[in-house]
Amino acid sequence: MSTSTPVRSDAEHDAGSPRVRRQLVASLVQRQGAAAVLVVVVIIAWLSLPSFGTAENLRDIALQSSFLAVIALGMTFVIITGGIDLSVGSVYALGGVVAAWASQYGLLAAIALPVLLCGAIGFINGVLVSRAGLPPFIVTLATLLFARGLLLAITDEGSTTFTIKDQAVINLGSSSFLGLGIPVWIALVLFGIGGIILRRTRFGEAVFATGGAEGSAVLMGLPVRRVKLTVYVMSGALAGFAGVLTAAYLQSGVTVIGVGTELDAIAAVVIGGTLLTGGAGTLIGTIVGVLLRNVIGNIINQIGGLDSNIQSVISGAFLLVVVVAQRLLARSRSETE
Amino acid sequence: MTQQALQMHGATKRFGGTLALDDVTFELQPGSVHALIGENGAGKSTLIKVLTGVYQLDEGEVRLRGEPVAFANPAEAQRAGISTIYQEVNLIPLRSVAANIFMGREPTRFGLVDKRRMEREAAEHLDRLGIEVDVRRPVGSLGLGAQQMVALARAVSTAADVVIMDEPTSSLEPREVATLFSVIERLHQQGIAIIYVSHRLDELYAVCDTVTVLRDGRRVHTGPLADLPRLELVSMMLGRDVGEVRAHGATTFGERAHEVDESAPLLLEADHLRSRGRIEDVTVQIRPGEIVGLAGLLGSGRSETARTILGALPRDGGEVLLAGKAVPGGNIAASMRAGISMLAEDRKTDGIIPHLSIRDNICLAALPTLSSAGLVNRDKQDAVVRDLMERLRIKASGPDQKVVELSGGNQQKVLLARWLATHPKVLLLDEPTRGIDVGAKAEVQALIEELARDGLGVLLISSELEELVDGPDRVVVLRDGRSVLELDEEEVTAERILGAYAAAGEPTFEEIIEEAAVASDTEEPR
Amino acid sequence: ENTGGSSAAGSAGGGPAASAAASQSSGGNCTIAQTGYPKLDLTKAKVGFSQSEKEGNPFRIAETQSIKDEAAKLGITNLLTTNAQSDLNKQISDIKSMLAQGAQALIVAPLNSDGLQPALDAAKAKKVPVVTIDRLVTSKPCTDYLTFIGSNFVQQGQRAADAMDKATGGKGEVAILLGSSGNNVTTDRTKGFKDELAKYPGLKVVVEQTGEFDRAKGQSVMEQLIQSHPEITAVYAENDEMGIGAVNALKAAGKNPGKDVKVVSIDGTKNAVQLITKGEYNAVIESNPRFGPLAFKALQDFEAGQPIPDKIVISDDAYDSGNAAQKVNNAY
Amino acid sequence: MTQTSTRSVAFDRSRAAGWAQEYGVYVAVAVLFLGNVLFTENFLSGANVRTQLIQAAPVVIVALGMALVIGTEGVDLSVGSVMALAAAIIPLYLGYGVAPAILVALLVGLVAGLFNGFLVAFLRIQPIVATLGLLVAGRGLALVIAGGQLKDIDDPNFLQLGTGDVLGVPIVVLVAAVLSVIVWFVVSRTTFGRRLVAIGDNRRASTLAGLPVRRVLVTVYAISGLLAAIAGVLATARLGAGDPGNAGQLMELSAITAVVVGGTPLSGGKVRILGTIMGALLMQLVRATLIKHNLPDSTAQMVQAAIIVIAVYATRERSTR
Ligand SMILES: Nc1ncnc2c1ncn2[C@@H]1O[C@H](COP(=O)(O)OP(=O)(O)OP(=O)(O)O)[C@@H](O)[C@H]1O
Ligand SMILES: Nc1ncnc2c1ncn2[C@@H]1O[C@H](COP(=O)(O)OP(=O)(O)OP(=O)(O)O)[C@@H](O)[C@H]1O
Ligand SMILES: [Mg+2]
Ligand SMILES: [Mg+2]
Repeated sequence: MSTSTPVRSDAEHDAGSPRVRRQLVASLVQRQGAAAVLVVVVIIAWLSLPSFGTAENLRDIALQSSFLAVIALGMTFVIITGGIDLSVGSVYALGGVVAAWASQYGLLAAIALPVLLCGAIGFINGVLVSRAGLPPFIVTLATLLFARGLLLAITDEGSTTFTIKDQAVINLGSSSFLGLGIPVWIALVLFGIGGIILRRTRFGEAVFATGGAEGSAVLMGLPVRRVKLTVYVMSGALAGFAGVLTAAYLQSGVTVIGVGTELDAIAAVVIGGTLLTGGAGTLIGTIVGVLLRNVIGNIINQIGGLDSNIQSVISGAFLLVVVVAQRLLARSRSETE
Repeated sequence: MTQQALQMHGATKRFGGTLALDDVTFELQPGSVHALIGENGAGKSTLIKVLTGVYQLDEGEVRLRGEPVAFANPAEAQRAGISTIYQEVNLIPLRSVAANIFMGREPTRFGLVDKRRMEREAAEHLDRLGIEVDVRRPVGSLGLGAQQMVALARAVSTAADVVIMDEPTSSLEPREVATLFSVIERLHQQGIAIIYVSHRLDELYAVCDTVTVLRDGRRVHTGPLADLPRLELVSMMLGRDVGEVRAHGATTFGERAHEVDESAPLLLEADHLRSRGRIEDVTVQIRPGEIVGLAGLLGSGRSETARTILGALPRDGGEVLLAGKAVPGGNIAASMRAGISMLAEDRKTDGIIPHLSIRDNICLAALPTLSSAGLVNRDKQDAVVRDLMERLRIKASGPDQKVVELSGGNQQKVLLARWLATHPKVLLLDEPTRGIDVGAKAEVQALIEELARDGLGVLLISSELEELVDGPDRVVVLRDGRSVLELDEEEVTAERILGAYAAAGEPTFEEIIEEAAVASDTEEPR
Repeated sequence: ENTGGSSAAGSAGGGPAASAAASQSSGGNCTIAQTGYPKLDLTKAKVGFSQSEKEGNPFRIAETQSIKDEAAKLGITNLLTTNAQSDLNKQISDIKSMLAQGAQALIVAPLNSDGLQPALDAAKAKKVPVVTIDRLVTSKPCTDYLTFIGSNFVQQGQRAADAMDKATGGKGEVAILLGSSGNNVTTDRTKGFKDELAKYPGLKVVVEQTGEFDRAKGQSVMEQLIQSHPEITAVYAENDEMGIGAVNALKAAGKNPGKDVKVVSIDGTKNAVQLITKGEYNAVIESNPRFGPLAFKALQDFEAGQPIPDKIVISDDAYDSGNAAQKVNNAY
Repeated sequence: MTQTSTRSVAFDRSRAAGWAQEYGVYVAVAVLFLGNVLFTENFLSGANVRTQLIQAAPVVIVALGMALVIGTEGVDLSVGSVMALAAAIIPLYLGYGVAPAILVALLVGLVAGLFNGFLVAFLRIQPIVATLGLLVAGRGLALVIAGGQLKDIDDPNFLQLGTGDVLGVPIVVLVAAVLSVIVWFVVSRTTFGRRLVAIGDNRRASTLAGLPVRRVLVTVYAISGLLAAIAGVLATARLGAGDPGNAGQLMELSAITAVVVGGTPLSGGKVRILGTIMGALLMQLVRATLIKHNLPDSTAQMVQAAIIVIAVYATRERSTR
């Protein structure tokens, strides 16, 4: 039948046509816009700040980025489904505290317990979002409060700090392999797995579909509810695991971390080109987003001597500049509609 | 007695106060192609959604191959062997064509999605349907018609015993319709039962063997289709007797009731329009009181022409004059102020404001005239809304009902009402009768006639050949984003239009149909 | 937050030398020889200062200013400053990045008593002495850090309880406006206050609610408590800001703060001390932010080979109706 | 006839659910209020009711603007920072008189809102990120303006705003009430209100219907900025000090909670003003109850979380199944 069907002039629709090529270029820039900004920033910093390019400094940026990256990994999945998870900051802190407490029972407990607990909080988010149909923003705002409250309850209103004595746990946070900290390696592995899940599995396709057009995804017979539930569990568990890594690094379960971390994670994900409305996004972009944030913080420090208030003005302004730049780069004509 | 493929007994479904299905019994024989027809809002889509687990029945039961089933969601229905094309195109716009076709059942290797195989097979499926697109393209970048073909490819590429199609042809061209028919024929030969919903009666007679008629949520008739006269079918649908239907002329545009003054100055001149990557060179002219048809194959750029005239797409070349005055490009508000309105093709994404009331939807574009000093004038609004709802016979519980709760056809009428409320000088209608029932269609067509008589200029885009042949005073044919031919009233025939499509040596409609039939005969069941 | 308060900008850090004196030094003797750190000339060295929170309240402003002033006084031109903006991870990278920039001595105002270990380890690896100020960290003195200079927060709470006893005449129903939850300053000031209050049987804590070290929050919490606990006759606020908020609330409710309801708080900001002079406040226990002179002296002594104690407790003043008028200019 | 009985049960349940969605917040407010009347000392006293209204007022004002923004399927995270900007500016300009100081503060709020609106409407940056920029930068800017300091205010005329009454109604409450009526009127009676929800529901279709989408969006964010600045001025007057470091801290979350608990969906296309006010009152009552009963912070936070979820659950939009 295919041979007998008349073939229309389809020059317009070839991959090589100017229109399609433009779309491809646009999507490439959209995806890599943040990366381009990152490269420019790094080059400028390298050239103008003597201590920026030192191996030590770069290693430290990588290490610092790894914690936020693990949180942002889960957040990326959630945002691609069209959701959002504001609870990660509190959950992250909770994970750290629980890990520090559990470290008295060894490495396994220090990892498993917080990941399970935080996964359970993610499960609550997921059930409320996917089953009860509540808006993710408000559900996870509530669990943000809840996790913080739980943390305070565990630590006797924040007056107890658990310190980590177990050397295996401490090593998880503070030793290195091939010059890079263990948390960096762990984050890389997690992103690798995440990338395969997102781009190479049916689940990944369903994640995109859920965020792209939920109603259609349901009619296509995709397990939309399960997908949503899963991403919130993932996000909670990963935030908790980031807490584990941080506690191992800090050698104690610090109660004051994670305030506002959800916004950092969201900003990183969005700067990385993931659409907050769902349906599109990349993990590489998220890594770039996280790196941008930490590189800029590092540069502000290297410049030195800036008033702390001016520092926040600069970082807010920078956030906008990056987003605007990316937006302008990616602006293709079709979007003028 | 043979086992029924699908059965429904005493099905009742309520939406708040609306009784969408009322004690409906429906039986689908294996291997049958079963037409489901009814007015807009009769309950066809609801019946389908109930069958496939989108909605749950309030009362009654569904049996699949004799076994009672209660699907909690579409996924379960799919797993049980029911494959469905829903009325509104339900694809994931940002994902690729290939991903959409295989969504949820992607071919895997070692547990991972085998993208290469998926793309290859997707291309094969589409090829079989005569569609050539880059399967890596996001599906949202395709026109609605092409999207419908993708949805078709998706539906028929699953192994199913029952295939349900809810108005699959509403945006398709004769050629694609023919392809669809060949697909149906093939499925039929494989013993697959099909439920087919359409407002195009010709199609029903061409492919269906049985018909069920719904009216106001109730089943009024089931029986063989071939020996049922058209008029009787329509009268059952509308609940009017045959004589009345005949008097109304239930199908097409009325006789040419209006005269176009050939000497009158042009109302709309769109000269050498270009919108990069979409249309290359389109010229369309409309006189006051004239209906100009825009014909072309899927993707030939008709919608894009209308959008460029309205200013929804950037204009990169050419000019638009309204009554001699230039209209700036790329500025919808300015075009509308000048008197150009457009009914968009995709009512779901480009038309309705789903959660607003019918009243607000109708008044939306005409707000400035229905308000004073920025304050909404409720009385003026009510007058306009009441009038239009009556004129277009919009079936709803009242002007305060949310538009999302209306049936597809009634949504379409609400949109028409919106544009009529703006009192435009030129109305661009992109598939105005898409998905509306025969009764309403006649009304809409009559309305278009009436508007033209009052001096309105109409640009009519339609994928129904009949509509293009009967309605317009002139037809402009597009090919690959260029206007290639203009046919005057006397010249407009289906053959001429198809001939123009086929200028590059493409076969005519009859040839296509024939060819499709041959192809499906020879095609081996997979 | 550590503390808050408000004062005219000019006075920050300008307290009299006396109020920056060490009241006591305790613990062992740490010498440069013992640590094996290289000797350096402080005036020519690169010194880094890591502040924990935004300079958005009088305490932090005075603290940072005091470090900068003292550095200037000593002729240290190479002072690096960073601000962690209340983010612990940022404080760690701040410190590491100052080390990367070649800082040879560090003064750190820790955000939290736990969690700075990675930064301290990095400094140790580079043989850079670290003086911690205002908040004690749980690491080892002389090994992980050189010494700690700061107030004793528990003791501040105790002194507040004593002042409360004096102000109320030993009888009253006390409301506590707690600092931010999870903060060790809050924990210590609460513990000190409650333990000491046990000595005064006439004083009873009836409610404790957090005001998050914030004036507006202190005010709104107090407004609620006035209605539901009309029996309250005394307020202990864990910083001046919340105390001032409580005064606002009391006044708006038609009560006489300082008389009907006694108010005691900790910090020593000018605003609170001025309220004492107006009779609307009863006592303020100072938390001294002027660490500059002591911190640099400790570093200098260390470089000079002298033994350094584990802990140098800065002297905290106290203000009440008896001395507020003449001492108000000492407040920051 | 089991069938008819199940049907009527199902019917009743869906009616009850619809009712809960419509009136859930009101019921919650009433229940909490009555509970407090019974179990909390002095709750029904005039002074206490006054306290609750005064404390809720700034949240109500900010939430009004937030409701409009959310109606367009946006969100404004910068409101707290805009309040801080207002708080920083007031003491700076009080020297020129009360009116000029307030005017400048409101102007700054308006400009901040216009800026957000520009990013969202013209550059089409996603609202949450566009306003996140100002959330971070705005407070920093406020602190820079104020030299990092809380500044005491002793201008009695200005302080009158925070403590004064008109006919026994606190000015703060009066302002909130008047603004509520105005915003309600705008939403329900003006073309602007219609357009706003249409844009929130289906932006593409609204564009094709020739609506001035950008103008509406910019206006909505400008209103939000302006209202946040008004709240900032009132909060400053009430505190008797401009406190850029703390003013409006986490206000964005309180306001969003009030709006959503009040039944306005975050997906846009609908604005419920009365519900929003009730949402703010509900959260105020929750907070008051927790404080008055001296619950520790940990419990208080968990209880608040539970109440938010329950309230939103009751008022949620049900899908037709
Ligand atoms: N989700 C819903 N909520 C409320 N009412 C609904 C809903 N869906 C359908 N209805 C109502 O149910 C009735 C049947 O609608 P349905 O969509 O089944 O009609 P249809 O026969 O498919 O019409 P069309 O030919 O226009 O597609 C209509 O009156 C419609 O308003
Ligand atoms: N059959 C097809 N094969 C490949 N691409 C197509 C096909 N149909 C549509 N497209 C793509 O979709 C775009 C829009 O097509 P659309 O169908 O809207 O055009 P149209 O001429 O308005 O036709 P219609 O309104 O009948 O759908 C085209 O520019 C083209 O790129
Ligand atoms: Mg239908
Ligand atoms: Mg089209």
